[in-house]
Amino acid sequence: MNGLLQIPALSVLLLLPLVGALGCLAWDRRAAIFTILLEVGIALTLPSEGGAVSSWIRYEDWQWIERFGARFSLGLDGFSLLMVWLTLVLMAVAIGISWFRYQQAGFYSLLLISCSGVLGVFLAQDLLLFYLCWEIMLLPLVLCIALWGGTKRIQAAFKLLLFTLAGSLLMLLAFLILFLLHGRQTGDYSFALQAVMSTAVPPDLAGWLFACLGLAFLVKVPVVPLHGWLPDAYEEAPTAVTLLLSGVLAKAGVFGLVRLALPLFPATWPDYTSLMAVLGLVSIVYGGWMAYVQTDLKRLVAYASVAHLGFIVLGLAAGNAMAMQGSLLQLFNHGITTAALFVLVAFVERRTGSRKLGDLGGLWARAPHLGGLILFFSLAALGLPGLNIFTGEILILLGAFASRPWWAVVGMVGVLLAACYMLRLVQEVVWGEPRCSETIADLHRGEVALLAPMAGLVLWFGLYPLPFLHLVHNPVENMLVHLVMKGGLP
Amino acid sequence: MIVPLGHVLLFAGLLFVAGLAAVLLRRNLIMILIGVEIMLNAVGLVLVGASAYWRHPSGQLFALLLMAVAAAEISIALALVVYLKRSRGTIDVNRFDGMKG
Amino acid sequence: MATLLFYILAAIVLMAVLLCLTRNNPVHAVLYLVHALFGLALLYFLLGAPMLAAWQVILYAGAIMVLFLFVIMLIDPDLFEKKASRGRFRWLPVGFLSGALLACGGVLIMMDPLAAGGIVRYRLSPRAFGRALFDEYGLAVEILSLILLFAAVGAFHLGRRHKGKEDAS
Amino acid sequence: MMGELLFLIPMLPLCGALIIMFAGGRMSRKLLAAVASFSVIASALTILWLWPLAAPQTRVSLFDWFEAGALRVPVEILFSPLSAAMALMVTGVSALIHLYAASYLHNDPDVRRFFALFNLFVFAMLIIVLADNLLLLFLGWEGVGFCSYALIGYWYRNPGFAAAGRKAFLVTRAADVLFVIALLWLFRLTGSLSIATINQQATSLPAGTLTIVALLLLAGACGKSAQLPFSSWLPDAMAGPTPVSALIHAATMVTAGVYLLCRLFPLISLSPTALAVIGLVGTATAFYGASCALVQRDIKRLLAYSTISQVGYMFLAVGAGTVTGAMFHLITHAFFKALLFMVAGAVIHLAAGEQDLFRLGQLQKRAPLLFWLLLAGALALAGMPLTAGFFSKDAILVACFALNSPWWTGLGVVGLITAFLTALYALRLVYLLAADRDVTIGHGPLPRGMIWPLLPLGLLALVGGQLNLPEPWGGGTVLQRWLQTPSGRGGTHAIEWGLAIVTLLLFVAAWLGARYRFRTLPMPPGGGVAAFFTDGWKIDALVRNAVSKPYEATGRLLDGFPERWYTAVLPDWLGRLCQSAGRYFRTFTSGYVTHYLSGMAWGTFLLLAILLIGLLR
Repeated sequence: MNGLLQIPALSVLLLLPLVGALGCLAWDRRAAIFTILLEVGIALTLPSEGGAVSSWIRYEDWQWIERFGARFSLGLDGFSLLMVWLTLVLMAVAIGISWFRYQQAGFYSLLLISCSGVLGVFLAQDLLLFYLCWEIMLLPLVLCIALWGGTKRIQAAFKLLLFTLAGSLLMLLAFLILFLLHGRQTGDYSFALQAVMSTAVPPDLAGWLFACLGLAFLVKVPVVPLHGWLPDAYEEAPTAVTLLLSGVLAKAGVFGLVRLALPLFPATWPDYTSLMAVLGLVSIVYGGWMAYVQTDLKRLVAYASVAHLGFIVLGLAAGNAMAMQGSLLQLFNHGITTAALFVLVAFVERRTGSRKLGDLGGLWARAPHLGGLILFFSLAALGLPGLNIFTGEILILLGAFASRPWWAVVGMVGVLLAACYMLRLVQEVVWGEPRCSETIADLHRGEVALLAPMAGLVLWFGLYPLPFLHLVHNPVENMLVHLVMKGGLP
Repeated sequence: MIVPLGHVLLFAGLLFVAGLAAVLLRRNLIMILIGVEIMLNAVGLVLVGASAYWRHPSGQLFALLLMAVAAAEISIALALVVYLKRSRGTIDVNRFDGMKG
Repeated sequence: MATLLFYILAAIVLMAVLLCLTRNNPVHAVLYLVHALFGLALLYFLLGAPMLAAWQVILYAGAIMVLFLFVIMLIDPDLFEKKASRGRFRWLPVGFLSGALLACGGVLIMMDPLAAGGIVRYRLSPRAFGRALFDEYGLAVEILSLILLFAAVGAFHLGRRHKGKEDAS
Repeated sequence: MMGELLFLIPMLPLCGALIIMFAGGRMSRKLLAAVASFSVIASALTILWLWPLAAPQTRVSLFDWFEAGALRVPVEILFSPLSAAMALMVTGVSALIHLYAASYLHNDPDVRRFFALFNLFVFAMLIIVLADNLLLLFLGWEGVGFCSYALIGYWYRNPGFAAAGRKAFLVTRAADVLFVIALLWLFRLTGSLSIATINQQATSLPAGTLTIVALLLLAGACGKSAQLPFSSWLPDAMAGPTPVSALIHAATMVTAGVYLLCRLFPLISLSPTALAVIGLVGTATAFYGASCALVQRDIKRLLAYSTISQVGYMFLAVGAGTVTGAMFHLITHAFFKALLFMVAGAVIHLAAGEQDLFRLGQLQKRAPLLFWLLLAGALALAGMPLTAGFFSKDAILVACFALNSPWWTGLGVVGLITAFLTALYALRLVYLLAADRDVTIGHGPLPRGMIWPLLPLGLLALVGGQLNLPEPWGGGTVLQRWLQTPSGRGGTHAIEWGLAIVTLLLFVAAWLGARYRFRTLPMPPGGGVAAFFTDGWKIDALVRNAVSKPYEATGRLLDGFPERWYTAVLPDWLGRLCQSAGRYFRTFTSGYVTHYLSGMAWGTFLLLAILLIGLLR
């Protein structure tokens, strides 16, 4: 153990953004950059290998609200590490892309608060802490939309707030019932995840509680019937918020499913797999279909994001190691690719003043680097092998086919639809006779610097995803073992 | 034994209900306040009866506190009556519907 | 003897209360109320609370009732309620409610085994009263005194004539 | 370890692509072309250098691409006789076309993009050829698809060209969906994606499943190889620069489907039904392509339909069980079709972009060397005896007739008819280009770089038959002995000679017919029937009306409707409900203190009553 490991890195990771948020307000928005760099530094120094016994890489446990049996406990394993990296990368991008657009320190302060919430969600090992972070994650972004969004920002913010709040209140209800149930059974009133996991929940109740949690998480993802908030919120939000919503908050939804809903109610899981798979497939097909007919770039990417998230849900439903690893990896991949597409849309809008497909065209002739990157990330999004989305998709499809062939067959239709809408985007934006003015500039250095690491990640995850598959291997194995033991899987 | 506790309670209940009926029926603000006073006194009686029953001073002490609170309440209430009379020209409660939704 | 006294006093109090509440003239009502309060004071004495009985006379029958009279005098016009405007059976629901409440409460009281227990003679001397009050509820007394202060200030404030406001309303 | 060096084969073109992509900004046009060509030539030379490793075969794995659950996908290449031969053909033809392209695009402003994509294409194609794992193969498969997409739309300012690229990508992608399903299924059945393992375990698979999987694979192959019903993208793909058409849409990528079926032949051959369907698809497509080629006015579209038709022959070969025949035709076709495309490119170049056959002519006079090269390619395509095309096509037909079953004989007969049509349209092309009319072909000097790469191809088109000269002709069947792949049932000498004579007669008949019909200035084809054939049997219109338009129209109709319903209409309705309920409940607050108080009293009464009822129980 060297000295560095003895500092409570996770707690620091979690609380530093809050300090940064204060710093933004008290000093200058540059504090946001320092904070995020520091965070990235900390995250990169976290070791990626756990001990032999458990899959925890780190575990930190502090006293918190003793009365309620709530502790400030944070745990990090391969999966959460991946998510932490994703969060910090996207947070850095979000700050970067907003830098010249929004001058107010409050904006960055809110982003940082949200960052803290997201990290908390990915690390919390205590239900109350999880719930707290879950709300902290969302509210600043709602505020950002309401304050800095487009013309219909208030409605969009409200829609988002109401949808997700309805979900999260159900989640709180489920947590409280679990808490009481566990307390009655053992006499130990505790919110600790490990403790609560051992509660014997009557099957009927477990079904309801699972439904509550599932609803809360799937609204956040969202899968198709629950996605009503998404198009407006994505369209109206500032790009930084859009990419956080799609790149990080959606992941938090899936993360919650994997980390809470499944382990807490393993025996209920088999009753819901078909429903989950159907929801995933509906998302894939419906999202792909709707993406094809959108005329607003941001909405197009938003629906594409829905379609891709459908794959992730499908992978979870497939319930075998391959598909699950694919799903978890895909969380990262989707985060990077979708965020990059949103960033590119913002760049296009910044230059041409429009996001309407009809107004654009021939970008390649004016800004080849921008056009090339749009092409590149579109190819990633449509699942070209060798780029990151393919990695996840093929694992999910292989796994899904292994358990239920029809799921994978319908999923494959989604792959075709992806090609349809992504190529439509490229066709209408990049190719054709240029419609924008002669004077628009190609990407400048800062913008390239923002996108180049993302492109690098796209290639890395597409060509050599092995280290990351190993990272999620243990968590998936542990969860599957847990599920099998508790009757969640044959 | 003087009386069973139940009789004290019943009597207090009678007083209370009588006060309540006045509060509900009368329209003159002053009469309503009188009704409230009676209800308060009914409660005081219960406290005193209980104190005697358990042979414990607390009941009486609470009755005293009650009296003090009642005094405070009634002084404010009467001030309000005066104020209302002055500003609205009436103390008929049926004329006060400022809280109508 | 004491038992009989209790019932007699109770009857007097009840009668006074009913008469008080049915008067149209508030002055009459207050006078009947004074009677009822005196009766209550005697009941207190009977139930072993001489100190409280004294307070009842001084505070209620004395101070508060005088306050009432002052106020009534202060606002003399239309002291008399007009005849019931909303039909003759306006009292019906309230009557039903009162009866029902009484019935429920009465049954509940009678069903309670406690209620069958009798009150035996008991006396809390003023000294004991004071001791108990200040030993155990000293803080409460302080708080109450504050409340009374606030009430006094409030009443003063409400009673003041606001020149502008009054004209406006 | 020599084996590791095998990775140089695909890596060299990749390096070329990366260099051009990232460092090409400051390179001169010549340097770009040099880097691109050199990387491909180096790759070809590497193949020759490492040739000994191919016999019997070498398998090298670089690193694991995926590892999850039961899945392990190593980046592994297999250097076998089959893949080596294919790789050599690909790199050889690519090298020539690269050199040609350097001259062809000598004044195009965007040549850097062209060469980067061209090199990337060669890389992806070599991955297809060398991969020993279906997933890795799929990487190349989609890679060539992307390069094809980007190169068809190379002149992106024309939205029609870009749309043609998109169409190519989407149509092949639709087929790829079926291919991937086959891949998923194979993994479920065998637990592996390695081609070798799959071929080994194929015998233990149930027959019905096997047939379905084989048909799914066929669908994938059809997409890439532009066979029916996925053929319609190839003619449109001619929007790309001619070197692209020559390399991607004639010589290499479109034959990837055939190559895939050859690699998986041990699996496919277990299902007679699948073989029969492959043969049927191949024959039908061959006939379809030839019938359409016959009436085309655009020189490149003619060659595109011809390619469709010729690849159909290769499918027929696979169906008839002769992998060698398929590979033989694949290679010879690569020679003569690449040649024809490059000649066409040169003609277009001379004619300043004119592609209409009825506005071209006098090639013989204006560019005699080009004309002779055209003739060599056309004769090989037409299957004139002793040219490369004659032997390779004959081998396929022989295999058909040798099977001795009505089905295959029938397909063989259709194949013969198609051969006649092929000869007809090939000679039509020659006659039309040589026609004596007012023309736009200029005398302009053709860059030397556009001529000399054609010479070796012209030679190969004529004498490439030596590669696998059948025994009756005294040949050594070199290719067969090298590949060691199934070659179908050997034909008797009677069949061989009989077929040769029939072919000869057909060729002569076609020649006479073409001479009669096209020698004097013919009129362009017109009328409804001709239009039907010119538009490729109207398959495009059918797909557009049956699939694309309804998809888009219903999508637009549906757009946002469900969301609106439950994020706007439903909440609105709920809100109105709440409002009216509120309006009703509002009347409860009369503002009269007594009402509130009586409410309280009633509440008290209720509480007491509940308490009472509870006690009375």
